[in-house]
Amino acid sequence: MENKTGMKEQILRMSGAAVQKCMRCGKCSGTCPSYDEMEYHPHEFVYMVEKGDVEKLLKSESVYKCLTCFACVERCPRGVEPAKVIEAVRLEAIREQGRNHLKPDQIPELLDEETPGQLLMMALRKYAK
Amino acid sequence: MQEVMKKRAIELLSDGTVAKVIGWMPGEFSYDMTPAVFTTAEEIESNFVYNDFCGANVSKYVMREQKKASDAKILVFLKPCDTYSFNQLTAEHKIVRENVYVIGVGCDGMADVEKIKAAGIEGITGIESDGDKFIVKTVYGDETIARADALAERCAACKSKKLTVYDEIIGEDGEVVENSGRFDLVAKLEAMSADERFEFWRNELSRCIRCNACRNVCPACTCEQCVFDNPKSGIDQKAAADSFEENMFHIIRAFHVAGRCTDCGECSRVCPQHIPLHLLNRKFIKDINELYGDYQAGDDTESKHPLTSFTYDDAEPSVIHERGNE
Amino acid sequence: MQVNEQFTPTIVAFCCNWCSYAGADLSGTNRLQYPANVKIIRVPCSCRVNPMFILRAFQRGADGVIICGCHPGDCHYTTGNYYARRRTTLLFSMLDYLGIERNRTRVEWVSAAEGAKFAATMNDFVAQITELGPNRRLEDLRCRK
Amino acid sequence: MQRIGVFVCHCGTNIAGTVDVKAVAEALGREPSVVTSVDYQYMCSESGQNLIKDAIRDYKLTGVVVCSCSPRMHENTFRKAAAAAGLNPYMVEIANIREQCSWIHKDVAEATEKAIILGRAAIAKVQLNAPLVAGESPVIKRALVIGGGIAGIQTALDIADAGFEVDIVEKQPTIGGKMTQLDKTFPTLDCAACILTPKMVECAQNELINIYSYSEVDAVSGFVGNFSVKIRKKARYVDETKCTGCGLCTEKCPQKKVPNEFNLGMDNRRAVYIPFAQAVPKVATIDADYCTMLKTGKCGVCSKVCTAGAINYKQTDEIVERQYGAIVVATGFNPIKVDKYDEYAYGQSKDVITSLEFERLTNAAGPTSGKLLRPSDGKHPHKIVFIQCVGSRCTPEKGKSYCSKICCMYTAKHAMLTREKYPDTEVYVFYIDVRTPGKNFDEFYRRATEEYGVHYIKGMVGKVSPKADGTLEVQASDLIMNEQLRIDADLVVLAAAIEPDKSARPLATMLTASMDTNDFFTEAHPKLRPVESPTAGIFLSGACQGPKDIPETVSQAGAAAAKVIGLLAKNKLTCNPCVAHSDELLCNGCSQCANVCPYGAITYIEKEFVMPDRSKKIRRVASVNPAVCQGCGACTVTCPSGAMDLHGFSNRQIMAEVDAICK
Repeated sequence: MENKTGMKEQILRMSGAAVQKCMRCGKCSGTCPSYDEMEYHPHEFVYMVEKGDVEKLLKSESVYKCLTCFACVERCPRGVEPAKVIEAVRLEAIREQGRNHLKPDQIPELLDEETPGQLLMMALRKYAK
Repeated sequence: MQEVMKKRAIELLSDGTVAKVIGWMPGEFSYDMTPAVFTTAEEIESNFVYNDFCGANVSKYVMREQKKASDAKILVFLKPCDTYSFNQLTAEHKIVRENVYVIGVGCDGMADVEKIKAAGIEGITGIESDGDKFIVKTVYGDETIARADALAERCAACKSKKLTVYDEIIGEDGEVVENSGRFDLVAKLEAMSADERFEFWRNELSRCIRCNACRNVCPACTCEQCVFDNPKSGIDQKAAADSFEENMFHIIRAFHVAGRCTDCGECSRVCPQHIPLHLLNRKFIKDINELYGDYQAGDDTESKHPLTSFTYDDAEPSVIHERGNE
Repeated sequence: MQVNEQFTPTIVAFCCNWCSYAGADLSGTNRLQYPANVKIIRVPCSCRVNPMFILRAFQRGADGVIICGCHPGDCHYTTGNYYARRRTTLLFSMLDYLGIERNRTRVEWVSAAEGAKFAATMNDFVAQITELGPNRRLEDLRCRK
Repeated sequence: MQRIGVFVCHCGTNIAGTVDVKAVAEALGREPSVVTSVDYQYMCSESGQNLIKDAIRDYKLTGVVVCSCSPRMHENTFRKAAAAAGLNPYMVEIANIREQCSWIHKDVAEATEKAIILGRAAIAKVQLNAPLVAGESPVIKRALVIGGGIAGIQTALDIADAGFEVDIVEKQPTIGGKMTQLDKTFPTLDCAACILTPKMVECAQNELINIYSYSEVDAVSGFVGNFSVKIRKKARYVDETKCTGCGLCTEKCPQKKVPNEFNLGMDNRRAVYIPFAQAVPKVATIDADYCTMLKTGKCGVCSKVCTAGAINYKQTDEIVERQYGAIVVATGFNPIKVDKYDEYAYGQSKDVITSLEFERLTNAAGPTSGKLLRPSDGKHPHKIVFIQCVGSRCTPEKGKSYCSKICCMYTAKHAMLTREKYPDTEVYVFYIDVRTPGKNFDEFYRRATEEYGVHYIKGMVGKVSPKADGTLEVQASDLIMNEQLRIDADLVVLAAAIEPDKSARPLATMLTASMDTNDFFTEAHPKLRPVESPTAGIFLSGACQGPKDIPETVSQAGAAAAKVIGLLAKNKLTCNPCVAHSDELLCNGCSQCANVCPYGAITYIEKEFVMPDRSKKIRRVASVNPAVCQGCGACTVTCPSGAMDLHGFSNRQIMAEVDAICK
């Protein structure tokens, strides 16, 4: 149980998302282009992280199916930012497996002013295998 | 600069735009520049001075002159920090803005004569600015001193070089200074233990002789009669008879100007006992900025100050009890 | 002079007429006990409490001052306690800055229905002040008993 | 020097059980200025009161201290007794030795000591009391209602019913408000016009009601019982007294391309128009933005056809100034603009509409004569998707943080009516929660699903995409099935959040009535005074105070009217004398006190003073209106010089109490 809340705290800290603000409207999942690919959907990520039920999410392929398109973040009426929650779970999964794909010295050349830094980081972690 | 100002003052006086000019002239010594009111070109020619000793905030003198005759047109020269006080006085209806012609004068910080004296320079007759040096004129000839060594404390931690109100500008307008460091000393005190703080302030405030210079110079102290002078208030006191009364006077004075104090630093400048009174006001300003969002009194003449406004989710008073350092 | 005797602090409680004073009445009606050294002064609203009153109490020998008002949002005058909240926060912070024990002052929001909270608050505050001991940093020696 | 009498009550054993009342009376009898100090069984009883009255006469008392129960209990009793004996009632102070002493302490010595200290504090306070006289101010027996929707209409009718004159100021050319645009009303499904228009006619016919249509409030001054209001009657270029409402001009006007706001721009009207058939007053109005005559000086058709000679192109705005005793705010609401929600494609497709537009499409007087047709091609829609909570329950950046309250019910109504009239239509409602707290509300919603087969889906629509074939692809989540749906809809209806009318904010400033962050007017007390503004004499009716449906609006309108009638029935208002007052010689006119006054009781006057040297000087000083001030004291602490003080709770009185307690 302790580990569970520890993991939840860790994910909340990483994502900076306010899962407790969710009013369970499901708009994030209604807007998600990857919905059918996912076992757990954006609203479930938010709900399960809030409950502290992170284990299932860590093991699920869903974390890699999120396109990080930020449509859910853009449209969430409550400012919950589900994509950031998913990204944090993904990071946690990668860290647990000790598979950090990020090579810090590669970042500067990939940066341009238009690309959000966070997006770039996510892409690196997901695809730099 | 001084000559441009003089010329402009005489022009505005002679074309009838204004009837009075508020600026500075030498006081007892040629380094204690004193706010002065001029009504003739001759007076300006012979006495008007503007140099790096003109630290005095003249905004309150506008109020005093308008009290004598509210419709007289007045020309006033304001340094950036004076403009904040001027705005605050306008907001509180102490100054009729329409009857004042404001010339904003750029400022790079004023010299502290005490520091110059401490550096062993004597017989001071004048001062000039020269890049990162001051050239101090003395009866024994010119001396130079590094700007950093002679700059007044409050100017070293200047909050803003921006002129917030003016009809015209002489010199250069500046910007609000980010990270001025003006709260460093407050933070240092906050980091002390309660015993140390008590010790510090007892040491400072016990020197107070209740000369009321801080109150008289303060542009926010504009009461017709101070509560401490009013026998009907029930808390009047002429001189502090007990350590409590020393504390009481300064706490209440700082509280009464809280939210209205523009942090011009005049209180500390004029204190003959060198009590750092501005640290009381800055504590309020720092708290206000941290708890209720950044607020600079005198930024404009419209906004309600933080003690006459609120938000529904303001911090509870218990934040004071919960923070570090008992 | 009291030496080695049990210290009983003097406590002044400013209570707003509409909520906290009624809450105090309710704790009386319910016979909820709190120490007799708490004395209540009735004011129309917590925003009526002038910092001068607080300092005056300390000057004249109070060891603790507590201000009670309606909960934020419930003020009888709609906005009074919001102003009181800012004023007291800043004043308490200033007292703390001057090295005066910060726990000598407190603000509590007590509604007319919270008799139990009133009594509990007073018990707690008295215990806190008793532990702090007599007010020495903000007293007027001429008023010492 | 005061002559004070102290009266210690036993309250049976309530006080005397733990407090040695004799000792208290004796100790307090030794206090300075105390000339008599006695104890008695029950001070509040007839004989107890007589004891006080006799003592006032016998000892020529100037002040009375009663040590008894809470002042909240019997302060008034003892004040009245004092007044009966010829003493100013405000010279009485109560020391609360029951609730705050005898009832909370067990030790007699301790409780007695405390009772003596509380008595001393009351004596110290009474030493500084001054006789107070409650002021009086006359009441002008006429009310103003701002806003002529159902809220304003009901309030005006109820006030007039009690025999008082009422003026209604309505900014539109007709009264009626939003309700005129509705088709049916939930949960009974009566036709909105059928129940509203008789009330509108009643307003027009009632001799006590005067309607200023096409008018706005320009300025308000004064205070409760005595407001002065400037009303701007906007130029409508038609003489209201002459126009018969025949409507000939509105048929002949050659300018046909004016978007009709009554139908939310879904059809056009002429430049001279009567908003709808049952308008009150039924008078034409010329829209100056579109009238060719007013813009170019060439046309004049309406003037030529008007047999009554009512058209007047030279009309200008007229300002009327009238006096009122009370003002009711009934400024109502508007749906928010929904084009900022890109995902719902409101701006992109004509077939994405708001619920109010849907009302017009189903209304017999609407642009389609009541046939539900798609705005894009005029075809009958077979699949309709309703989306709830559009802009409601959001973070402040995304919309409104509150629940708009009426949308769940009107959407159920829309869904039900659609299924009833067009059974071949599939209807989907996407909801977050269905909120139906109201009489017969949940039953109504259940009927929509159970009897009419409306598909309620728990989930939100993520995106609406207009497709080439004219349909709208609705992508949404079904949270219960845990799946993502795609529905090809013909029509999408958005239940837009509602917000206060834009005119409310400037009006609140004029009235010095407070508002919340959403621009809804705040009540004097959220539970106990819900139809009054904290500013005395200003009352709230309808959705200007918060989202409301029609029954709730009507009840609030009636409640506001009752409050107004209660005020207007008085000839004079007695003011609470414990109010703030400013020492003009000390006041420096800084305006800080006015900034914190929640009632707008403080104004500034330019007053002439004679200076010590006999010269005259005009100074700006604060002036408190005792009829408006409620005596909170916020101003007294804001005032650094102590010029502002409070009668009955003055700085010196409170400090005297502090001193007595700490001694």
